[in-house]
Amino acid sequence: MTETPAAIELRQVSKRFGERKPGLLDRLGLARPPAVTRAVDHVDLHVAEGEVVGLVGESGCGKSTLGRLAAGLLAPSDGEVLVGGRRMADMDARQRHAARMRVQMIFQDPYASLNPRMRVDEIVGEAARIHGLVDAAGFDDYVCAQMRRAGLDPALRHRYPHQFSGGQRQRIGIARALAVQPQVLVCDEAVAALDVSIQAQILNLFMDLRQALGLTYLFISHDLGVVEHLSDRVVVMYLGRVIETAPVEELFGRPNHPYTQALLAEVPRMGARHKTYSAIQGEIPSPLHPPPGCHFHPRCPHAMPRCKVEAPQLKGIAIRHLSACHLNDGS
Amino acid sequence: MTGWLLRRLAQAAVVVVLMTIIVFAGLHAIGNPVDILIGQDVDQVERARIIAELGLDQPLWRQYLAFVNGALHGNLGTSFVYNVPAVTLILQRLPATLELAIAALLIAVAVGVPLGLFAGLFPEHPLSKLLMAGSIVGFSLPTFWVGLMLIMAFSVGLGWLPASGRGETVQLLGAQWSWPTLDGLRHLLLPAINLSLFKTSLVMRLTRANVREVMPMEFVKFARAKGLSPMRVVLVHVLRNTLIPLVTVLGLELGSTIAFAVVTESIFAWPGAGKLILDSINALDRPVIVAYLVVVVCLFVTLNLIVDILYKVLDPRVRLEGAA
Amino acid sequence: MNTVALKHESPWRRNAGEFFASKTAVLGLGVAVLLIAAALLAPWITPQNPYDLNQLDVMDARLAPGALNGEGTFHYWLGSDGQGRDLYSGILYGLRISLLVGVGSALIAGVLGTLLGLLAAYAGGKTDALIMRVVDLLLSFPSILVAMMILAYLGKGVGNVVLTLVLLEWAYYARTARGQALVERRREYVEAARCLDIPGWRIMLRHILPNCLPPLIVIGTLQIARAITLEATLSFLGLGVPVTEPSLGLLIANGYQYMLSGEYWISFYPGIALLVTIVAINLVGDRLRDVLNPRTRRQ
Amino acid sequence: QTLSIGFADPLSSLDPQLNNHAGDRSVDLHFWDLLVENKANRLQPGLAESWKNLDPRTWEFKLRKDVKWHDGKPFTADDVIFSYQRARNVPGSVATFAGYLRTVESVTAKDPHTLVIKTNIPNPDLPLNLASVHIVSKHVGEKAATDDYNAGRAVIGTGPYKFVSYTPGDRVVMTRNDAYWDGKPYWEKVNYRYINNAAARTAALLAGDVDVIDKVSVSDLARLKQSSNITVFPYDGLRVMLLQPSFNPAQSPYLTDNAGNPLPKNPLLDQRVRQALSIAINRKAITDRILQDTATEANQWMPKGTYGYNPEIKNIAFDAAQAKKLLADAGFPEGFKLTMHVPNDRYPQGPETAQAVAQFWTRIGVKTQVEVVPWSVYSGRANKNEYAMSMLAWGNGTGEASYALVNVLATVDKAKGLGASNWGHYSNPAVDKALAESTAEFDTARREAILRASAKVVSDDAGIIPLFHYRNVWAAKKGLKVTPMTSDRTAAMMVTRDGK
Amino acid sequence: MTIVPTLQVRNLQTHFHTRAGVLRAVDGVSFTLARGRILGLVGESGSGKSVTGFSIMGLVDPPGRVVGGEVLFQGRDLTKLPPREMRALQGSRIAMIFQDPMMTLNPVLRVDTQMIEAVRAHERVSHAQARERARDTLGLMGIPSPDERLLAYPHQLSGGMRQRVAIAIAMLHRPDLIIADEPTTALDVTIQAQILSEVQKLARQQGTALIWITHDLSVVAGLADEVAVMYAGRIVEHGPVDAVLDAPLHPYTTGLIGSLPSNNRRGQRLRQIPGMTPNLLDLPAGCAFAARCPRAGESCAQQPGLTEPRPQRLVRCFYPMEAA
Ligand SMILES: Nc1ncnc2c1ncn2[C@@H]1O[C@H](COP(=O)(O)OP(=O)(O)OP(=O)(O)O)[C@@H](O)[C@H]1O
Ligand SMILES: Nc1ncnc2c1ncn2[C@@H]1O[C@H](COP(=O)(O)OP(=O)(O)OP(=O)(O)O)[C@@H](O)[C@H]1O
Ligand SMILES: [Mg+2]
Ligand SMILES: [Mg+2]
Repeated sequence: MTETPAAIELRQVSKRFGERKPGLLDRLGLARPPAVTRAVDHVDLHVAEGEVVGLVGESGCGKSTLGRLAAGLLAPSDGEVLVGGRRMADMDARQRHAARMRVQMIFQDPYASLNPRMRVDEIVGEAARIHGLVDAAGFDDYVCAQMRRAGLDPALRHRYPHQFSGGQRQRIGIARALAVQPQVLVCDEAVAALDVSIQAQILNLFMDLRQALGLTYLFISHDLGVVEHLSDRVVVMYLGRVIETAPVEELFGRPNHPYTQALLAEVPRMGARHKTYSAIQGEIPSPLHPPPGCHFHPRCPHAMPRCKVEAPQLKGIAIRHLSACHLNDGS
Repeated sequence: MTGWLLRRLAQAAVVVVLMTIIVFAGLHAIGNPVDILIGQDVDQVERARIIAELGLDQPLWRQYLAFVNGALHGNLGTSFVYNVPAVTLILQRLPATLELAIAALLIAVAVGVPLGLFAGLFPEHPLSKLLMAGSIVGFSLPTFWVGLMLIMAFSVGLGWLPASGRGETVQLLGAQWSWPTLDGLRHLLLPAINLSLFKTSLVMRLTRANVREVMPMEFVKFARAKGLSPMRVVLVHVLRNTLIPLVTVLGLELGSTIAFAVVTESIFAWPGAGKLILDSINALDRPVIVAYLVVVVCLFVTLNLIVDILYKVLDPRVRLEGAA
Repeated sequence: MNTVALKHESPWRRNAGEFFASKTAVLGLGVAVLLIAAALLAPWITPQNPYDLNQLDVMDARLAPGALNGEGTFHYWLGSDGQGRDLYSGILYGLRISLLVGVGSALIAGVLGTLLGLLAAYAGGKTDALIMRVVDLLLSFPSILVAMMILAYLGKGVGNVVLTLVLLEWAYYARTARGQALVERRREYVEAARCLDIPGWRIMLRHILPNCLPPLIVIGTLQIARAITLEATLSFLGLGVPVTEPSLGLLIANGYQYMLSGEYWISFYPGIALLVTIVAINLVGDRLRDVLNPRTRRQ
Repeated sequence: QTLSIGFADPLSSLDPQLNNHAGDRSVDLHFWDLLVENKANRLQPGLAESWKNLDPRTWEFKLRKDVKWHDGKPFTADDVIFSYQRARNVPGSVATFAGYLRTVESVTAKDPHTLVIKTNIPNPDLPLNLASVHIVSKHVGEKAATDDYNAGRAVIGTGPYKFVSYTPGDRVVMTRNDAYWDGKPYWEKVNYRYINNAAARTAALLAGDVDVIDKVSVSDLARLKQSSNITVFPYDGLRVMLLQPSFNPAQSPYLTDNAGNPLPKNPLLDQRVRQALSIAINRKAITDRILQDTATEANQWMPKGTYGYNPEIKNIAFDAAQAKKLLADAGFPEGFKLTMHVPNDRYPQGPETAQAVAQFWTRIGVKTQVEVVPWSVYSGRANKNEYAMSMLAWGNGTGEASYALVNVLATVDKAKGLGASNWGHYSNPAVDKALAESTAEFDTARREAILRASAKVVSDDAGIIPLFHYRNVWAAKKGLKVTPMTSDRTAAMMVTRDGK
Repeated sequence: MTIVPTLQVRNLQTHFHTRAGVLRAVDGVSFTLARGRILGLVGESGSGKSVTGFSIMGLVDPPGRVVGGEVLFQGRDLTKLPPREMRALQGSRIAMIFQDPMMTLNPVLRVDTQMIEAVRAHERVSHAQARERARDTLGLMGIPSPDERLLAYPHQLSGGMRQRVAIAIAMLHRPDLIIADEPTTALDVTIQAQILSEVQKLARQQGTALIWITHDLSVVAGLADEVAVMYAGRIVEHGPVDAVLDAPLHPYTTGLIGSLPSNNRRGQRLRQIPGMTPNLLDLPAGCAFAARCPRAGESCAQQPGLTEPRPQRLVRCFYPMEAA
């Protein structure tokens, strides 16, 4: 199904939280079995070079976890992560370092993601400096260049983060990531904390950088409007599983999975005035105790008996359009 | 819960074992109890007999093993000085220290919390500033100094309260307690105040800091937005959240108060365990020291358990599993 | 310090600005500086070296404030103690020792405790459990016993008192540092640093440590005060510094026995000096806490 | 008619034969009697009406016939026999009384009220020795262990007071024994309270918590004297404050030249140096300024008027110039450095005294450092002769000179139990010889002459440096009178109402 | 006869007296809101939306203070009301919902405690009755098994659930005015829809007036009847929602609408407002938006007044956009 080489690829990756090695107490049956969260459950993800992939889904469905797995910040419980076509697990220390540099992350909270006690030039240049991308003499120029590229005035490089506005801080975060010359940016809710006018500026910056540097993006957001605007392809997650993926027009034009449909229906739009909102039915299940079968069945208007027992597989339903729903089998 | 409890107990056991080893080695370094204990004019034969009787002729590791063996059979040794089982001795004295420590803590809470609350709610009020400055005094005056001042003022000067000792006691749950009698309370008051001084300052400052931390929280504003009376906002919403860190600190403080009431006990001639341990250290009465520390550690463990459970009661967010 | 940096408002400068906005804190700082200066200059501004037995005379013991000394060369403005030591001189010299003991032990304990606390937070697992159990162990030990053991191993002296205090105190720092580091470790900026493949030790020291400092500084000022009073208590129990070179605490402890007899000045003036010192340090510490605590400050 | 006493010395047990500790013995005085009593430094009849030597190794004691135990049973010689057996062998005893019975070979009863004691060597001091061992009852004691005494069950004595209660670490309460053989005791009820801290004792007296306190702190004396409702009772005591120079020939870190390097030879081995140190001390200044008249200057180890005191020994004159000269003669014109050790928690005003001494020595060029250590550390180290100069407050409990001779001045001989407190390891053949002679001498006058001579020898040799004799100070509410009884013990029997 | 509008705000001014100077967070805000109407209050971060809400509620904390203007609630001026009477209105007639559902409920109190106290703060009813009321209101919010939820602690509920509890508390007394301060920003679209449906029902069925504070114009589009745009403490444009969104008059409103991704072509650069949010401590003398405004001219050095170029349309600009 893939033609272009993958910048990052996840194969049957799972991440479980709260697992622990069974200790003496467990063996004696004294300890309570650990509560395991299956944050990411057998996910395949392929991000081609130069592609922008949007990742959507409701809160707690495992988007951030997936992003961290892709950025190498978390090790998968199962499955494998490939960067530049090679498995992380097979790499030696140097290659792994290079791979980690290739994939950088932009964080949601522009306040928490900058160390309040470091100056901007240190924040931006530290990694480049200690990884030998630049020497002491060239440091200042290098930092200035990175800042300029992220749309910041280099004259401010000796300031501390608290002296900047939210939008500027987000730019510092971007400059920091760019300073190690990555090829892939994982943006986890990178604009969620910003208000509309600033959000527009940052989104524009992302698009400019994509053009200038040929960057690849994994763009995580729950704002469908933003994802629609930016992405080439969209992946929809529900409770740790990918339930649908398709090129952006295809997905927004012809959503296949009932969950995707519900999601799109609720997106507030400028055009929809004096709407009458309706309550959703069913409860949002907890990732600690996901329902059996298709995770969405308690909320699904089309649920069938089969949905309660058998988890549907992702299946191609159109060109580059995959969906995991039993309804597709029937037709 | 069971697992957590077992883990805690196992850890405590390790701590106890470690501590006994350290105490054995440490006391060995300080001096030979023989030199202090055995009368100066005791002849060589007698001396050897006594040393052998106390088991001090054995190499240290053997003495330790003998102790461990005894401990496993529930016997922590017999005091060199008093010739009484060390545990008996400690349990005789501990109630006095316990009631002193608890009284001190109660005073600290009864005085410190309201004052701290006031200082936290009205940080700019002159009285608050005075309280804060005053609390530093509570921190910085040495206990022994304050103790004597209290005696001078309230016993010698005004003659209101007795200067020393424990008053009338009542037998309760197999121990002597002085709080059920008026005379007992009168004797308890001064030393308890003395011991509580530091703690009162601590509680006051802690309460103030916590109140100042909780006050700007959104939920306090929300409580006010519900139209609740300021009284209820403070007493239910603010105080409840303030208490949680306080409980942790106080739990630890009670432990250290029990362990370190030495100075107060010595000034007020309070027949507690602190005085006993000080005397025992001076006499290198190892069985008492070791037994005392074992008891104190057990007390600490119990207290920590209680604190954790209280914590859980006060703060539903804490899960015991996570606390281990 | 970089000059360019100073032109912009660094956190340091901003904190300094906010610090100086409080009159009490400035007063505290002023008094603290004055006391430190007086202590440092003691040999030049006192009539007597109270540590030189040659200059003391028992015949002058327990003279009331204002009395003339035996040779008629100077007045005991604050009286003399049981050895004929001029209390004014004794206080300034004693302050030196007390500050040395207090600040010295707080500093050493601070560095040691912080590093061990960070190590515990960073390494986690067994190392963490080990360090924290040692902390528990230490906190449950009666200080006197610890002091006596050290005394037995190493003999007496200022150095050993400092060592004792360090041993008694580092646990507080370790506990705080670990707690704070565990909180900080979850912050996004740490994740960002990890993403940039910055080595763990560097994240700990360069990124996390500076953000753990505010509570540690507060503990530090408290611990300085604690160390000074603890030293006084150790002196009271006869475990402090050498008697011929008394600290403030020892002066108080020695004078304590004269409290009932009316020769109040022997422990009263050193007591006041101790009180003023600790209050000054605490005023500074209090303000530092307020200034450094991001929660009591908006934007 | 209740009397409350605040006493200073810790109490280890109510078992009168467990430990020979000061506190224990004070309490024991109330419940138990002795065969022979040593009151006001004279031997007086106790449970024994009279005694005599049948031969140098055989003694006969006539016992009182009118004595009853607290439970009403009569007192007989069997009780004494049992007591002396038990005293030698109390389980868990550390400061045992066995030493007093060391020379006793056998104890037999000729009849219920005649006791015969045989000794293994001639021992003129036997009655004195027996004045320290309390007599317990056989019928109770046979079945009793230390625990039973602590619980009060076995406290069935012949003494003036009966047991009521005992709270360890706090107090002993007793009530009058109306049937006491030596007359009805004065106080109906006695509350005997342990208040270890000197200031606390004073405060307790001032606050009216107690009626009498012992071991009044020097510094509180002035205040108590001023107080209108308190009377102070200072009495000359038997305790002497000594400095013991070390005679250890090895190098010591505590004896260095002025640059701080250890001296090759111990300067204290030189009599002139010791002499210099002794005369450099202004003893009057110390008793005046430090002890505030709670002590008298000492020139030998026995106080004036006691058995063995040598009136020919002149007061040691304070003479710094002469001291300097002696030092120069000994080869130390510039002096040297010395570290003196003192226990902090043992001797009243010990550290203060040491500092004052250090001042005097520093003035003659012996730069002296005082190190104060707790008794637990001090006793072991001093005992091993590790210190260059140690301080000892020796209580001449027996009231005569040979006690110190045996323990403080005789050449150290562990096997024979000699020199147990001779921390400096002083050794003088003349002293040892005198001791040996005196031990076998039954004639008191000749014996005293020997003791006096040895005092002179030690004094000339400056083998120890005596400083002062402590006074024992009690304080009581106005209207009460305290008369000392035995040594510095404190007991309710010592307290009467004024004018009675 | 005239119907008294639920809320009339006239020239409201709320200032913060900070160390760096006086911060005019709300500077002359006026608007009127009739029964059952929903007003969307939009503007960028820091423009004073929340402070406006708090000023109406009487919940501005020091160093902030309402320094001028009036807030007429059903004809009564709230700014002049004594605290006691104000408390009687808070939570019963006027209620507020806060932004962050995680922070608005007291973490250590159970849901029932927090709801029942809100009921009993305003009505003399028994505990049981109050509980019943709480349960019914939770049910109204679409919360399944409300009896169980009442016994839960906030941390046991999901974000959406908590926000619904907070809203239920606001609605307990069927208030006449609800101020909702970005209550759905932190929530998913599906849950947001749920909450929007609840408030909408309330406005339609109970006649409750609603102020919906947000910076998301698309939410306002679907929900509100009218919209007010704030910039730097002032309302710069006010009018019916259709009119304002379709034909904005103020250049700032235009920019705001233009920067929404849905109003741009996919994959193209977004239209953005140049420059940065102004510093409220250091505002220019004239129009605060002038520095970022493509249409700014000379007059903008002066403070523009609020004009009504068209019926029901208010705008604060010298050069308003022409309606197409
Ligand atoms: N370190 C962790 N330990 C335990 N559970 C975790 C951890 N990190 C995440 N989880 C759990 O894993 C699940 C997925 O979390 P994740 O943060 O990936 O969700 P998300 O889709 O990014 O949500 P949001 O939109 O709220 O950011 C959640 O239930 C979360 O509670
Ligand atoms: N307690 C305070 N002390 C000082 N300034 C304050 C305080 N509270 C608010 N402000 C200031 O008032 C101004 C308006 O704040 P407000 O919270 O109303 O903004 P907002 O429009 O609600 O923004 P957001 O969308 O970020 O919530 C801001 O500039 C803010 O800095
Ligand atoms: Mg996330
Ligand atoms: Mg807001």
